[in-house]
Amino acid sequence: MLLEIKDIHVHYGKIAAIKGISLEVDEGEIVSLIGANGAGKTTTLKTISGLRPLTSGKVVFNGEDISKMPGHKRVMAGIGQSPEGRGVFPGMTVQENLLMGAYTRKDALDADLAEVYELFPRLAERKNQFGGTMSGGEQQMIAIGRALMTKPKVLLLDEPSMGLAPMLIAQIFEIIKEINKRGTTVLLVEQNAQQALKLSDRAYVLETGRVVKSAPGPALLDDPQVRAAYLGGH
Amino acid sequence: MKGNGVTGNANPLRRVGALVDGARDWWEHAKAWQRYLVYLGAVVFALILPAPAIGSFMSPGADWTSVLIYPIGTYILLAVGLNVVVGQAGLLDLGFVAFFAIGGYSVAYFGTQYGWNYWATVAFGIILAAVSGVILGAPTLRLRGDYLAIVTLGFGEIVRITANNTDEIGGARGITNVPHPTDIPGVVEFGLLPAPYYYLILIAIVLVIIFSVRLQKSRVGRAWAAIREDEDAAELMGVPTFKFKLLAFAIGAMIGGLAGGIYAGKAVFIEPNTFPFILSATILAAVVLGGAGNLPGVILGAFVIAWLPERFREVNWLKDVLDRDPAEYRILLFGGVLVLMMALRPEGLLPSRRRRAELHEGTGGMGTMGAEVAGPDTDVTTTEAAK
Amino acid sequence: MSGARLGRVLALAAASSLVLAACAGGGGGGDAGGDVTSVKIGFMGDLTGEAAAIVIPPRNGAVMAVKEYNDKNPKVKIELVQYDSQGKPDQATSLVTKAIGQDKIIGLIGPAFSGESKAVGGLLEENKIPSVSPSATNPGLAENGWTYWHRVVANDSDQGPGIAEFLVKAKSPKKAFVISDDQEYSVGLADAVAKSFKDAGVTVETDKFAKGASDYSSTVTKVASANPDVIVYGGYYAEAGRLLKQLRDGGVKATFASGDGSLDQQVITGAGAAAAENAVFGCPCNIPSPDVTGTLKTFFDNYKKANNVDPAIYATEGYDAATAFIKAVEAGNTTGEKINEYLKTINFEGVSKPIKFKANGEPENNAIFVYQVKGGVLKLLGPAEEAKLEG
Amino acid sequence: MSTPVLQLDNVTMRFGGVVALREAKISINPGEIFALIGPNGAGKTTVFNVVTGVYQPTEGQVLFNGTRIDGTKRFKITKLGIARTFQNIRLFHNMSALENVMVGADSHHKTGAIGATLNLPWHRKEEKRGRELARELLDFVGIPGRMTETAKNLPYGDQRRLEIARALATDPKLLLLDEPAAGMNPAEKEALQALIRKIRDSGRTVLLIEHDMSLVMGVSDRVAVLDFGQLIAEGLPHEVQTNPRVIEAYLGVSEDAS
Amino acid sequence: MLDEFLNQFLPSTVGGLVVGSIYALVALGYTMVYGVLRLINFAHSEIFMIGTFTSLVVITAIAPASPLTGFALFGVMLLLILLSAAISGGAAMLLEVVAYRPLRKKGATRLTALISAIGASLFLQELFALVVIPWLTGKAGRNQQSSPRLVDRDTVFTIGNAAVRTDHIIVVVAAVVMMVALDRLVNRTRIGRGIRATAQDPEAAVLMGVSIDNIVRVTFLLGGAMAGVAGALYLMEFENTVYNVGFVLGIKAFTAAVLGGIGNLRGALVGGVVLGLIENWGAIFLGSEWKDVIAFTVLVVVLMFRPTGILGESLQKARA
Repeated sequence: MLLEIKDIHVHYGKIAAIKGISLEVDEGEIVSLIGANGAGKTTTLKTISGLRPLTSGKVVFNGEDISKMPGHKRVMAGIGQSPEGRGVFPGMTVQENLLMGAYTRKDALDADLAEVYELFPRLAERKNQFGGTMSGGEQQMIAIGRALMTKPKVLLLDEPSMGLAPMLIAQIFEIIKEINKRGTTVLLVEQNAQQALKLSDRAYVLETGRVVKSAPGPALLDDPQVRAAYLGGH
Repeated sequence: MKGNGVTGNANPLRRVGALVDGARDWWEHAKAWQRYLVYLGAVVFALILPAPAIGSFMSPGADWTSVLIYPIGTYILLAVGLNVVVGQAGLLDLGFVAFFAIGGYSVAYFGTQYGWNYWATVAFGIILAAVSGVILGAPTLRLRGDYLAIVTLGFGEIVRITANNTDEIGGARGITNVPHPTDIPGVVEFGLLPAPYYYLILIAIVLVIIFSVRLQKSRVGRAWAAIREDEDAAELMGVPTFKFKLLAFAIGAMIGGLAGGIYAGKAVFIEPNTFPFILSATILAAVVLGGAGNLPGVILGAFVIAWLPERFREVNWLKDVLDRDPAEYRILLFGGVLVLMMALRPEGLLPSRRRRAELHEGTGGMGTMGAEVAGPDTDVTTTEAAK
Repeated sequence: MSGARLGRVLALAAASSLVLAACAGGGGGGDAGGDVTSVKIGFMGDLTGEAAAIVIPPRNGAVMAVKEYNDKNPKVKIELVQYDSQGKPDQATSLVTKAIGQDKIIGLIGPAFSGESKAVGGLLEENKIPSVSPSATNPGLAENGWTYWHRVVANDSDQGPGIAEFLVKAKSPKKAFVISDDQEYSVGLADAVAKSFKDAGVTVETDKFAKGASDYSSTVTKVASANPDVIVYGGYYAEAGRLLKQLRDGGVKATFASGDGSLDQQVITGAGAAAAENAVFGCPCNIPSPDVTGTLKTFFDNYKKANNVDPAIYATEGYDAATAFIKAVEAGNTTGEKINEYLKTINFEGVSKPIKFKANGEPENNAIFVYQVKGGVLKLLGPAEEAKLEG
Repeated sequence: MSTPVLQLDNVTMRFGGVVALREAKISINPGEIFALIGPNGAGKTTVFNVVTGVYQPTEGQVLFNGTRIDGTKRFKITKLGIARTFQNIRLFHNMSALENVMVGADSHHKTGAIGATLNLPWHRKEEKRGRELARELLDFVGIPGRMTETAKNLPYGDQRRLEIARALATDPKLLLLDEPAAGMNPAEKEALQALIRKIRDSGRTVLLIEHDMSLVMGVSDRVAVLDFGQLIAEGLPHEVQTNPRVIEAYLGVSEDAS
Repeated sequence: MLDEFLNQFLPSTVGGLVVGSIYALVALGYTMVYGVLRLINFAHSEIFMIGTFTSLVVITAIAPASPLTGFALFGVMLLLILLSAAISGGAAMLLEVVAYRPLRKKGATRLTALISAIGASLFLQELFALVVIPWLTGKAGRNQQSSPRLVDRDTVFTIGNAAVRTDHIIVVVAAVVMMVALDRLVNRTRIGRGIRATAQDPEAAVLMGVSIDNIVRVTFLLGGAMAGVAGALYLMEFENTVYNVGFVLGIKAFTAAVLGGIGNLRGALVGGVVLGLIENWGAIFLGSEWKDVIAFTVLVVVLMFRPTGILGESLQKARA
């Protein structure tokens, strides 16, 4: 198991945002977390990448308990994340944003940079433009490209389709598939359940801080309850 | 990385905190007569506080009653006033001393130049302070917290320097022979003895506390609390935030002005250097050290900050150890204690529960410092705007 | 809810406290009746603060005088109690209240500065405790109608004209530039100097800077642009040194003069020996240099022996102020009131000058002494009427 | 037909180069429950922000009961009768539930510092009325007995209700609910649905943003769909649900398309 | 009046540029720390003070018999600047560890941190007055400490009636060089990217593998080093210092930082120079005692019309 989360609880102040979530992500998989706003999807990702402290439970990565490891070291260990709202550095150029992804790396970057530009030709065109002036879709590309530059073993994607036009959404999901094909494990949080489930090997359904269901992606797609709740109910 | 919920142990201050919590629980469930008894006790205590028996321990080096008036009483009065601004409305004010100065100068100037009745000059000083609070606040309260801090700091300095350079109000020479408070025939005579001034300042403190508590429990106090917690949400719930922030500024200023008036009447002589920036910082430190927003805490903080350095002058064994007057070290110690206290008990000695919670979440109305892990507050408007 | 209740109770209590206030008065005079074998005299001033350099010498002088007296094993010994006011009026107020109420002092040497003197003069008066300040020079102090207040130095109204008239005599300037910082003493002295210059028909320009400032370039620019014949700075040595240095660096060559607050070796270290050379200082103080003779010489040697340094500013005045009290006690006076009566009549040859007080507490002798920097040291040129500038 | 309660007249909202709302036209009738749906980032919350005065529209105007309100100060809009809740709950977390609601009720109170200090009769009256109203409203939304509890200690669903109570305390003619069902379990959603109807039945108009389709379909009278800042459909719930454009944009690209 | 103004304008401008350069260097420390932590590092003025005393010790140790010129001068100035920067930078890092890190770890508010900063400021001042200065110089700690002259006050050239001296040129040139170096460091290097990333979005920075603790440490180091350089230049120019030398200058420098747009490195330069110039020009009309009032009034006015300062906040948003 590449990534294992064991019964984690997370609190904001006294409010429990996550009340005992366990999930597993195997090497090479695409795993989705779906659920309504406020179900705890984003918090789960932030907990994995070390942005939120655990109240209890364990995060195991590559066989090592990383529950107490600071966030920046988790990046070095191989957890990359494209955060919710993209988190693009507005005052940095596209290139600088991508280089930030390679912040901890000491090896040669050129090949990886070229690969990102190949995945996102749009970014190559706008190398020297400031991140803050890019459109939503372009920012999403920066965020994903930047996360790839950390050379992650597992890539955490938080709502990559948010605010994007349908055309772009399809494109982003294609790219996620491609990234996965090239050997990166993906843990995906999505509102757009339909698309996400189609893509995923497995998925977990979250509700008010708990896992209520887990199954292979296509299976959930046909689950009447899931359809009712997240897919428009018909 | 230590989580919010994960608490360290072996911190003696925490045990004190538990004790305080116990007292607070008792207080919340206390019967009316029990509370009355406590109020009565507090008042009786305050009345007999100047007794020489207490003074010989509290202040062996200087006259206890005088010390009770200045710095202790004056600091408490100022701290209660600043608490309205910082603790209740959550606005950072680094120039509070300006209002203290305005109150003091108005008593001194109108008393000596025009021979106004003392009480009239105090009242006028309070009004003047409130007006300057509004004048300062109106253009600046729209600024963000830190800008407000530096602008208020600048205002404090402007007032002091202007007083220093304006001959009409004595310039650097200050104003001498400020009249004492007018006697109240048959009741009290204000001369050079400190006792009447102590009771005067005590009455002022009591009145200001009543004022402050009543505000806190009213619509006004609720509005301030709402502004402190989430200014945008407050505005959207119909709170005219700007008006209420201005009100907090004006009320804080009035209390500062009152303190200045009383001070000038006792001191007989005031000069611009009586009102340095460091006094603003000290009062702010008192408010925060005591526990911003919680009156007993603020009073305790002001008392400690005013009294400790005085007391420290007279620690004889320290004199022997250091071979120097320990008084010299008191500011050094004061600074060190501030750093230490903030590290060990950032919420202050006696924080209000609400305030402590805010601080623990790192959302105390003024945002957090970029901690390793950012706080849970996300600004909706800005993230929305980015979409 | 409970707020309202709290209000009512506290209001009641507050009202009753007024009544108590009437009874709770207290504190008392320093009457020491019966057979007295020892009395306490206070010394008050800034002993540890920023201007301590001006207060330590008179303190040492006073300590010396008292020690010399006690060593003679008199009938009534004197204990000198020191109060460190840090020069702050507030501090002085509470210290004086304590000195009178608890320590029962019968006289006070000090307070050293004018601000604190203003703040405590009334208290001393009320409690009939005589005071003699060795160094407070604000003219206004004598105008409060206090009868228990005295000083042994000339005030700034004497000092200012003293300096101005001396400069007019020595340099016959056409234009003078008078500078002050924003402190009380400084402004007072500068105003007095400027007024005397104007009275003598000299054109005067002025500037003022904030005490905490370190960059005086705008003042230097103004001075350079005015091109005066003499420059007078009223203020303390720290600022005087910096100012003098920047003036000279800015190419201003006019004669630089200042008053008692700047009369300290540190003005030379501050400005640099070259810049400070020939600077002139007027002071109502008499600072003995190693080449003095007579009683001053004795004082110089004893002071140096006791303190390991040469006597500095107001050391002799501190000694004389103490001596005034000593003489009063020697004459059998042990209460504040009696001592004050005695001080009214006192007349003796002090170390600094003849000591005799006017009715308002001012010294009869208001001599100003002139000093000049020569070869990197301060040299006494003599009383202003006799002194001759060198170079 | 009477004047619409709320009317968005060709409202465009731009942030720098990004268009969050493009020539939106919405008209809501009195007593309606009107739902606004669309993917995240489609501009729904922007609509709320424009209506409540947080943003001033780049173009177009907002009418409330026929009067123009864009450009009016936020607290004045509240006084006029528009109140809202927030997508990510924005209660005054460290105040008690009762106090939270009283802040809302205070928007129609007048006591200032003087009245409060002197404890004048009208102040006492207002406080009493505010407290009673708050109690009633907590009861109304279904969380009585939680009055003294600190807001943030309430369970998630109760916090949502508290937010609604707080908004109701300002006595709004139009209530805006921003994803009220987020984070609720099915039972809570059920109760919420009832509550929204109850609010409408008390004579108020409700504008709702919601992702939960079962809730939207179950409760709303009319539905509008936003996509990419543009209004792509409007009508009765079942009409919207079967609109192919809506299915494509929001409910997912139809099965056969992939 | 106009006559006077014209007569004093150019000399005042020179003076304003010199003191403005020093404000600007000190302002950099405030602005950097603010950019990353949103904290007013009140004790930064004491870091500057430490720089002046480091330089004092060095100059006194070298004790030039007469002012230096040529390579000797260049070498000694360089040594002075490097040593002061090192000591001040180190002190700033230590300050962060002692006074701010514990608070950061607890997620305390900035108000709490501000009080801690004020405490640290008082503590450092008094520590120097009571212990360090007497130990360093053997003189009473509260007195002015004067340094020997390092640079002659030779006029290099004149513009109108304003003499531009060697020391003026050294101050301005050194300040500009340091600022350009810092600007490059922040905009062109990896660690600089880390600083900017943390300022713009700390959470995203962590996700890039940036250690916030590390960045904060470096930020304090750099800001402190700049204050150290300012201290060295100050001592060379004014040739004396005192334990509380940083107080007024620190407030001015912070004002300069806000004026230029806090968080913006180039804003610090602009703010410092603008403040120095306006103060000196205003003093021509009103007298030097109104300098501080002029400075603060300008600040209030600028903030009223341009709430983010002249250049706007910028470590966060658009580029420096």
